[in-house]
Amino acid sequence: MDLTWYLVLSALLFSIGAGGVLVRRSPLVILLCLEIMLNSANLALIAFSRSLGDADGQIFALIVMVVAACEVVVGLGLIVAMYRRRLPLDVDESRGLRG
Amino acid sequence: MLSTILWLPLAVGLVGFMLPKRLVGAWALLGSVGSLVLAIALVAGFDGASGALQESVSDSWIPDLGVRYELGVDGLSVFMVLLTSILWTASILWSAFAHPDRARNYFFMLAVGQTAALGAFMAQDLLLFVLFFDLMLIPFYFLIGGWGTGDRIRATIKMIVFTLVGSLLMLVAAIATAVLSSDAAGGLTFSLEALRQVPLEDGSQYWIFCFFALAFLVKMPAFLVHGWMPDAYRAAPLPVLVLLSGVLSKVGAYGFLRVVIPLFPDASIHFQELMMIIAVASIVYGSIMAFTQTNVRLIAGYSSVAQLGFITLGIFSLRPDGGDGAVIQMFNHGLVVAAVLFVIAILYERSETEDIREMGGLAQRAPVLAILFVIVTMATLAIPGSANFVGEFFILTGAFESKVALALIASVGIALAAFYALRMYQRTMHNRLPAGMVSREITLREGAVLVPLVGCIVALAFYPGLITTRGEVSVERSLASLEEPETVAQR
Amino acid sequence: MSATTFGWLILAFPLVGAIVIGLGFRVLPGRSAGAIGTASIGAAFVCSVGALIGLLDHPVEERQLADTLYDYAGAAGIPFELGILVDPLSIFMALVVTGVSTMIHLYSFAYMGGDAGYRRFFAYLNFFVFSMLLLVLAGNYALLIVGWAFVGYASYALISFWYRRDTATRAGMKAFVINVVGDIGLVFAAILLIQQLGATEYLAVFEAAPEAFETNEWTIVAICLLLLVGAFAKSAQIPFHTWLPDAMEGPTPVSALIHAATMVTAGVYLIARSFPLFELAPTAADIGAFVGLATLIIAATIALVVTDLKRIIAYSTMSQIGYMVVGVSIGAYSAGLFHLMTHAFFKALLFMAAGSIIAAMAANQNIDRMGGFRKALPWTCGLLIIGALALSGFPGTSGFFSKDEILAFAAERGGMYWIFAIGGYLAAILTAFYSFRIVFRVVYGEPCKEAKELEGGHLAHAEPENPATGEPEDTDVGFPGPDHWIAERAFPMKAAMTVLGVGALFAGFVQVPGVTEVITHFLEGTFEDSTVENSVEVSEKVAYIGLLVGGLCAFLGIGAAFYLYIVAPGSTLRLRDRAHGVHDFLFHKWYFDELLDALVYRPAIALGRFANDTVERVVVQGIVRGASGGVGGLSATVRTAQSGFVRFYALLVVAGLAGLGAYFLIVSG
Amino acid sequence: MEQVAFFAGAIGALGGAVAVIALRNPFYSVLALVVHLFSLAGLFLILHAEFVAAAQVVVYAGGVMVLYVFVAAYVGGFGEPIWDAIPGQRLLAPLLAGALFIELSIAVIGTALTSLDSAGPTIPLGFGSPEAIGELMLERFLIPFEAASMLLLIAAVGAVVLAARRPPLPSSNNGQGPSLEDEPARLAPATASERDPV
Repeated sequence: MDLTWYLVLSALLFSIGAGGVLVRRSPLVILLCLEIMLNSANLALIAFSRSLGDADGQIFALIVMVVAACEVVVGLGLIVAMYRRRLPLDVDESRGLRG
Repeated sequence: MLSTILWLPLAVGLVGFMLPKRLVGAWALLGSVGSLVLAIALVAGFDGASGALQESVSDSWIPDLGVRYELGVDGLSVFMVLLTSILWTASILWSAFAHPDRARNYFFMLAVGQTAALGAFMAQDLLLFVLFFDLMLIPFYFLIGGWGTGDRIRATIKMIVFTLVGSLLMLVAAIATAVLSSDAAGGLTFSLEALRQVPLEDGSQYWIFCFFALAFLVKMPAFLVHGWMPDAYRAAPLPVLVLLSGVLSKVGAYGFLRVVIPLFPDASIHFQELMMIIAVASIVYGSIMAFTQTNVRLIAGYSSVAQLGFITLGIFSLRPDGGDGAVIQMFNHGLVVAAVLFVIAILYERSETEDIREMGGLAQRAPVLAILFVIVTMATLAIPGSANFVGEFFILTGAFESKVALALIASVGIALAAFYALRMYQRTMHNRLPAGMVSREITLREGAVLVPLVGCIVALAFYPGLITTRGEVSVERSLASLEEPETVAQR
Repeated sequence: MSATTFGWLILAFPLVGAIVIGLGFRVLPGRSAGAIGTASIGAAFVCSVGALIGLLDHPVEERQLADTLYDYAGAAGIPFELGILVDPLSIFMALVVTGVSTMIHLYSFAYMGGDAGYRRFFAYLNFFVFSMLLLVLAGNYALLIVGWAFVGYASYALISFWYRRDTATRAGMKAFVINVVGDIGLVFAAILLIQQLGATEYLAVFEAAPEAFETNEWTIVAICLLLLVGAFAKSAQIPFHTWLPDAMEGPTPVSALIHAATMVTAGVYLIARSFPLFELAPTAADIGAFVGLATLIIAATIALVVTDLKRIIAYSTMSQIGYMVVGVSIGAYSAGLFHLMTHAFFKALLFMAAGSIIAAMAANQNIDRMGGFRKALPWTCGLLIIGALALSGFPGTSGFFSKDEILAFAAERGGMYWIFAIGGYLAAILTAFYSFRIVFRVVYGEPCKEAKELEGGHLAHAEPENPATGEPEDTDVGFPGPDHWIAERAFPMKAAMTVLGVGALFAGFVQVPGVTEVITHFLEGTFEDSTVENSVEVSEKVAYIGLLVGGLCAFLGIGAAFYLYIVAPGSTLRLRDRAHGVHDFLFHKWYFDELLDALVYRPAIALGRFANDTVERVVVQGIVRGASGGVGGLSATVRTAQSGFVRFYALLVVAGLAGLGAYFLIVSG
Repeated sequence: MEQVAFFAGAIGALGGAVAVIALRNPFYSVLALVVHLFSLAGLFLILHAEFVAAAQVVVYAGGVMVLYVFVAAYVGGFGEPIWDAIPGQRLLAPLLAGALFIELSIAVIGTALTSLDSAGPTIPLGFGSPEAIGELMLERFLIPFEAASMLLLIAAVGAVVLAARRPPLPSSNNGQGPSLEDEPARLAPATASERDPV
């Protein structure tokens, strides 16, 4: 298979994830969309690793997974905390950064 | 050596975060005494006959932008480093006794401020200078806003707005200088030494000069851009005010000598009259204001405006005598204003007021305080025989030789200084003791701060040549580029 | 030891005395501070004599010895050395200063005995003497300015000695500020000298000046006028004189020392010291002489009507310094300095006697309330009369010879300078009149209450109050002490006054026309190059006519006073009523205070108010508002982008990313 | 064969991704993501990244997704309103996402990558096997590996701290600049002038 296919797929997945982040309002789904973006990057990394014949890219992907896991853990923790405090689970409602 | 002096305070401040609150003050004091010792060693090892940079440090920092970590001291800066160390030690000593709340943060902020001020005096790279110059602002923002009195938030906002506008303009000007001269210099460089070899076109010099001058004049502060000063002086905690008035204001004046005149000689000549007029206006206006104020802090503040006016006048006489006078006067004024402000703090503890109309008679039971205060007062009004007089004498000589009329007007400031300084002394220490006020002798901890400062003032009065002879060569070196423009024009 | 070593020692003793007393003010017991102070000044006097002897070893033309301790601050083309010049003039001044000071210290040792600030007093007094000696011994103009300012500070500190009295502190401030104006004059003179000659050292300046300047060139005239500003401020000459009468708020020994014998004569010293410059600028010298003449007449007229005992003597001091200024300005240097010396003796004596009388009056200074002290205070009154005789120029006394020498010189120089001789003799009549006004009002007449009490052996005691305003006071530190001392009951006072009395009577005989010329001869070492003094040779004929006229003036004045106060008492009141316009004018001191108030103080205050209310509030805060408004407006614009929607921020990030990507694609493609 | 596998995986991954953002119930979105992840794992296998594929399945689909499922079940559904609070967001978001995709595709297809061997080099035996990866991780990338484990630990602690049951804090500390240390007593409510000084 041509490397280009993988990369285009990766780009498509990344765009879908980004579009999801922009459109959805539930923090949980936003986290899911971030996962999609991270995974698309992983796909690109592994495709490059294959095409260069160098396993370093796979290590990169693994580290990305670790970071993604951390992000998920913290993100979910936040969601739970928000829920506990009866804050609405809607990112548009949290506007503390408003200038 | 320089790097140690520069980063020691910051390191001490960081370590302070790990100590119990009780010990932070003592630890910070220890650190500041350490840097003071190093600074004294620096001055002692300083070769007075050489105008060149000494103890230079030069390392690559951001090679792509041509920014280098270049430090060095010469006759202009070595005493400023000493002054910074002395005043920070005094201020920390005073604060350590006062046990401020949130002590770790407080002393950390002081430490950051010290590193920034030292950095500004040592930096030999334009961008590094700008960086340290702006870094100074941050701790003082927190110190005044967090530990100040009265309407402190307003005061900090005013100060920040003013100085930030100046700083940003200066940043723009600094980058413009490097970019515009990159062709001639063969690549982007911010090194002051390299930049002065390739003066800019007149047109660019003029606007860049204006940006730098504005930043420095705001910092000093000079007449018309001193609007932040009254509020900040009223709100700042006194140990912080000592630093603000004693050291930070000097960075502006120092910047003129270090950056503006060597780098923009044509513009300096072009705007000489304007700057001297601003200086004289600061002198006269500051003196008149000091003479009508009744709040002791504001008297000190406006007298600083006048004194910094003298320093600017000396610098922009563009002559070695005026410049040398400015160098010694920067040191003197730092010492003296610090002592005045500490005296104000002592007075406040006895009278609970800062209005001279409500004070009086404190000398009755406090002769030692009165003696110290009178020495400080006499130094403030630059009585002949004090080092301040030597500074003013040199400055007036320089001003007299370049613009006679302005020197004569400036002398009004001396007469008014005699009046307002003495008035402050007299209204607080003499006359009858108002009801409800206690005349109490200076305590040991107050004395521990004030006596060494007064000692420095007196010692310097015996030998001001210490500074004038060392400043002379460096000032001449700084002014040397004024004569170069003609050769550039020929090229 | 060489003369210059003695010169340094002269400076060292008073300084050490001041420091020892100043640092030891808590531990020095009893009157030891007074003893230390007096001893250190005495030692300085001994050193002055030593320097004199050392100097006399040198031949006349080599009697100018300069010595430098170290380079004080010289840099960037400005010379500033700690150097002294020992020459006949400085040693003459040092002798007068230390000699009179020793006597006054001795007097104060007892007189200030009851004051809670006894040690502080002697610390200040010693510091003053040090400063004065620094002034006279300084070897260059820069150091002269230092001494000049230090005496100004010492004067301030001593005028404000009773610092809880607001009249005293205000007077101190006035004196200090006016003197700072004088300092500025000197500073600019020094700056001009540096600019023109590159030197401040006396010998170098005087050597270079004749070559550098044409006669009456504007620069040299400017330098001399600036020097005169300094001299006038210090010597209380018009229009800088208003501080001196107010300075009488200080303790009486201070008035005797600073405001009569030493500091106020510094201006005279300065003009004499700078004589080579003034001879190059005759215009400036003439201006100086005319100001001196004006002062000597105006001050004498004011002294006719003032009722405060010390202020009368103060105005008399101004007037006498006017004589000296006239003398040194017209070229009669040694005559002027001779008068300086005799004046130091008799004026210090007058103040000391006045102090004793004021003590007897329990601190009241109004001569209207005094009278008939001759029995109660025989010794004091005797010495007061001696002082008054010398001041009047009574034949045979010291003032007789010294004053007439100046006036004879003026007459001999002729031309325009006749004015000074005529004016001087006229003022001499006034001088004799007001001197004996004091004598007849205080010594003779009906004994007042206090005098009677004292005759009965009891020194008057009054509730302490401010003599100027009548406010009640206590006797703690910062106010006068509870006890007063009169010469009759305090040996040190008596001794000091007696010594000065002898001086006032007989010091004139060192320089009698045609007989002796001790002063002139000694000062030749300094003034040998003078073109003016050496060109005028006062003939014996003129000198003796002058003495005759002077004696007549004295008799005339004393006679008039005798008639008005003794023969026809009360006639002065009628005179006052008949010419009340003149009296008011004189009583308000020619309205000089009001004039300065209207010309300087009020405009300054008004300017300050304008600066505070208008400039500060409108312009400066306007800039503040403009700057903060600008930043605020800018931030308001930027703030609308900060909607708080995190997704919107994310949108911006993606948009930025897309934009950046597009940019790179376009650039690379 | 390989192409079939690729397209199957690609369709699965794309379908999963689209479903994640299209489905209204978060719970279903989570399940859709699981599909997406499994498909990606398949693609990884095709690319000879056996270990990564396994980790993807075990860590992601097995561990992380379980967390998601629990949380989704715990907090329940959330009716997202159809209208968008931010004007233009609905319109701009797909546009920008599309633009991003097009740009990336142009970059991938049109430029430098053509120089690469499109099928990839021959790779050694055991490429991407746990052994090879383990060797790399414990030798060449030891420090990143340790750093990553540190990060995980911190994240775990952070999550516990965040989600732990605690008495509610005072609701606001809205940006009083200079108060740095956490001393709630000093944090007096900001006045209007302090918050809005210019």
